Amino acid sequence: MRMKLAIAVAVVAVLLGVTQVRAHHAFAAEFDVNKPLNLKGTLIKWEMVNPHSWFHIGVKDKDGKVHTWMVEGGSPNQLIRMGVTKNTVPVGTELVVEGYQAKDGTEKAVGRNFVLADGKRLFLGGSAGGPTDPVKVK
Amino acid sequence: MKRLVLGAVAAVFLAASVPSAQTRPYKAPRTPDGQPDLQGFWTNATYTPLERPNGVTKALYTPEEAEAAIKQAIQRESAQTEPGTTADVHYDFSQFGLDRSQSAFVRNLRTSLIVDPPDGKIPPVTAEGKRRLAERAEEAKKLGGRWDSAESNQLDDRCLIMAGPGPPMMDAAYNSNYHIVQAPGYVMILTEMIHDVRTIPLDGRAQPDAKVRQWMGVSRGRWEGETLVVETTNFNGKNPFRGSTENMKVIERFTRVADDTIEYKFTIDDPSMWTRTWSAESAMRKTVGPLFEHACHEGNLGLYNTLVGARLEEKRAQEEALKKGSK
Amino acid sequence: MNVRRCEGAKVQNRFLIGTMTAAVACGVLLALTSVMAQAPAYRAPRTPDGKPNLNGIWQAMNTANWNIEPHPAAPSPVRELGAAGAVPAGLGVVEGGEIPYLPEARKKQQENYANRLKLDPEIKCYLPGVPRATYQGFPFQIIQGTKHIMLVHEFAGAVRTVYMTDQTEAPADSWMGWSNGRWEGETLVVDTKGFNDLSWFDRAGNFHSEALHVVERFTPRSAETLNYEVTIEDPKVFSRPWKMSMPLYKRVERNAQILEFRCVEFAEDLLYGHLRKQPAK
Amino acid sequence: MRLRSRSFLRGTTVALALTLGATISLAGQAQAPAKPATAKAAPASAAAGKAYKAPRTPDGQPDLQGFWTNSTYVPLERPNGVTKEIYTPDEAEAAIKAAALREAEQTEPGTTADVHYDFSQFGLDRSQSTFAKNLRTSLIVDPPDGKIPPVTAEGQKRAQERAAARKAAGGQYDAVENMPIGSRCIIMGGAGPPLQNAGYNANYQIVQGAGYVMILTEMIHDVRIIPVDGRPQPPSQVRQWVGLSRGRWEGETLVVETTNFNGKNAFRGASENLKVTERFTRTADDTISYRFTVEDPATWARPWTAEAPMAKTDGPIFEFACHESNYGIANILAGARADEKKAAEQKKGSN
Repeated sequence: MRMKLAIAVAVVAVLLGVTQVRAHHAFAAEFDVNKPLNLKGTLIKWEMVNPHSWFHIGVKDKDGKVHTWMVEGGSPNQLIRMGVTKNTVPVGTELVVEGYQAKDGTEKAVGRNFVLADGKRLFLGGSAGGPTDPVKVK
Repeated sequence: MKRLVLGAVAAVFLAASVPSAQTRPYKAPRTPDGQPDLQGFWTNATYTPLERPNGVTKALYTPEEAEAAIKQAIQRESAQTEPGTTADVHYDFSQFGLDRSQSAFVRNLRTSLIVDPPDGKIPPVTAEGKRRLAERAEEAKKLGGRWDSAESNQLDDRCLIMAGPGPPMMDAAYNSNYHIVQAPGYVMILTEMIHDVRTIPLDGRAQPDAKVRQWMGVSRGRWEGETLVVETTNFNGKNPFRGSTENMKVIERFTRVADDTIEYKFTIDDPSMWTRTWSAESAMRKTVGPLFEHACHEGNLGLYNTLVGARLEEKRAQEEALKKGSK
Repeated sequence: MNVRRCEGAKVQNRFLIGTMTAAVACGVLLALTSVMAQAPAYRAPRTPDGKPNLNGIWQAMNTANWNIEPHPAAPSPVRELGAAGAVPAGLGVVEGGEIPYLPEARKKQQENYANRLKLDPEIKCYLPGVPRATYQGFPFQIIQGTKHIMLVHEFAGAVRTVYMTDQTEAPADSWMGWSNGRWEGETLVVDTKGFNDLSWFDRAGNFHSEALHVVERFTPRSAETLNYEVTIEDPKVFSRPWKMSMPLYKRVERNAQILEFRCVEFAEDLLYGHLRKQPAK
Repeated sequence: MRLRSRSFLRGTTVALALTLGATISLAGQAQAPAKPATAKAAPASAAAGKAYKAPRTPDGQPDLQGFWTNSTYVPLERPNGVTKEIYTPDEAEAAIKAAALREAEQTEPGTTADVHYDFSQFGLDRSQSTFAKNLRTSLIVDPPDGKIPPVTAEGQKRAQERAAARKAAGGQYDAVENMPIGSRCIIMGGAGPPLQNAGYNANYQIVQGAGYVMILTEMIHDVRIIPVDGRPQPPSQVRQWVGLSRGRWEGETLVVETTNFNGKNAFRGASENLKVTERFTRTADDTISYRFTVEDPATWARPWTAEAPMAKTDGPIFEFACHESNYGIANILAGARADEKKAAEQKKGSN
């Protein structure tokens, strides 16, 4: 019961996005609105750390050289309460990240949207599956 | 005044050649927990050298010879220096009661403290020992001149450690005094110079891990009848005793042989330096307290002054060299 | 090697003649049996629900935070701190004296030590990890709740929840790990896994990997002391499990309390000072 | 942005299938779905008058242990234009819905506001977990207008001085010390006292040992250990970010008085002489009534009081090591330095 309702709420939130009112820090001071990017790569490591978690993603450039991008995501704590563990998103998962690059120009970014290779949205929150539900990586 | 009298009157020589402690009739008083009581103030000041002087062939002096040797030593110690010479630049030890003869000192018929080997000399150095000595000299050379930096100066000038605490405990030239206090399971020996304390457990505990190394090593004691036997290892090797290494083992034996005398014997075992073990025999004489706080490092203006002096001299020499060059 | 099984063998060995085989199989571990572990049995006062009462503010008094292995006194790594920052000698808290590192791991420890001013997480005000938090020199408070026992440390406000009932595996790796607890007679046994590989055991660079498994045993030994015994297992770093042990002392001042050591701001200039805006030239 | 529009469409379907209001209101009731939302959300009358008696800890304290949240959509101060103190349940639902919508407003791709990760992907929007419901129009119950009382002249002067000191220290991203203390992982809103909704992870774990109540705030693992043994406050020289707390039981209610603040985490502009009195009363299995009174004559003309219930929620509380992996600080400062360099180069180029 609770799960389903939570999902519904979550989807509404997904649909509408969330403002940065409750951000731990000023994102726009860290990342550059003028450097939007779209990264496609495979997960090397998900640092489930606070205040923000970080996805290390191996991204190939046109010469085939792999660059390790560090992409900022949210605090893992609520996800853990919802049952997510370090095994939920396995190393090697293919991810597409829309986001913005760090202002200092290094290979760091904030992940505005994390999407799986099949186009489904990576949704780590309280999803239990279902046809219309956001995708939960097993 | 009192001390002068003490020094002069205590003319009874330590009968170094008399039979060993075990057979003596004297039995030390006991502490409340039954240990032989070594407590009180003691000195190991002596005019007897560790090694037998060259030319002396006997192990024991006659009392007259001993008296004469002491007199000679006292005279040497208080020989007047020539005003205006480098040697004269010091305060007068006698004005501060610091020459040995002004306080209690140990009299000994022996011509050397070393009793074994029988020649009264430290045994030959091993090949490893020679190599180590050469290495040490090399390191010292790298550090530069004695007054190039605080670290290159002598340990005693730096107030790190002096000759007294050992082990083995040696005459420190002045203030060669010790305060022994006993508690159940422990004997504590406070060395006056730089207030160095040895707290010796008697409860049979093992030596600590070889990684734990100290300037004075780590000591473990036990009573063998009237005698306190103390074995010390775990030296850090930074205060070599007559060239010893960090592998030295010192065995000390304290036996109270009279109300005013503790017989003190020690054996040095350091195969890294010497071809054989060697032993010495001395004594500690009852003396007068108190031991006033010998805070050394805290008031060690001398170290600062010598460094400043050395730097000034260098500057002066440089300036003079420049002057010469410009002429 | 399964430590717990060996502990069982040890107990057997004490009471039954003829279990020597088991004892031999666990030979190395048995050799580590601490003197303290054999202290005469003491029965602690009980909480109202019948558990040994470990509530209180506790503190270690030793030099383990400098180096858990035996060590001589040594100069301060920071020149300006002189004697105040120098290392006091210690007999060590590791049973047997030496941590059984794999050869490569010992090399890494030595590198850690050589670069400790840059690498020691303590200097950066990072959470101290386990068991370092226990003997870091700061007090910590045990709060024995009904389902959870809290270990609240003064340093960096580090805190551990020991799950006594609702036990799960660590959901993710963390500095202080994920602790499940149980009572064995007088002893609180805390089993902790789920560590990251970032904390150290001491200022000497002794370290572990994320495979670290820590079993701590808190046993009352008198009204105001606890025996604290720790078994460390980490096959990526050590050739076998090993133990450390020490007493913990109760802070008995009437007004004793854990105060703030919110050290982040003490480390910020060190961490981020190089990113400070330079005055316009 | 193709992917985002896809999820938009999918979301729309779901949104149509469910009534938003019901969804949100029930989500908050996750722990006790059988109970109507209003049952525990009614304005708390005096705790003593309630029939509910809390279970007891082994040593006889009322048992407050467990995981709790003070996450809420109710604002501290009454919104302008709202004149009543208490909403009807329908009005409360509508207010929550409006707040949840505001919280979930979409940002425009390519705008500064859009530079962030999506909270919902990490379960961090309030409505994804338990939140405490409340019919009140403001958490403040006294003064009756639901607003923080007027600031004294001294308080205004201090506020100006603080602002001037901040300005003198330079820009926010000139140096780490100039950044907000939350960004620096020193302390966040939740720890208080008073305990406040932290925006996300607004969770607490309460554990009681004989003579002590411990409150762990999830954000930055802030712990308050409150002695309830009647000891006096420590000397005034000992000052802390969270002050120093002393507690006592008054019947069913844990009363905690806190002073000795260091003034560096000024609650709504308070001085270091702030005194906070908190009252925790368990009024149901899944609710703790939480009231706090703030006294600081150096800042406000009169004391003021708020009421913000805590709702039972799920554990665990995972380690919120914050400072340790706070890469954002270096990124932000490096970003600011990079911006400066760029600006300097542009200036050179234009010369």
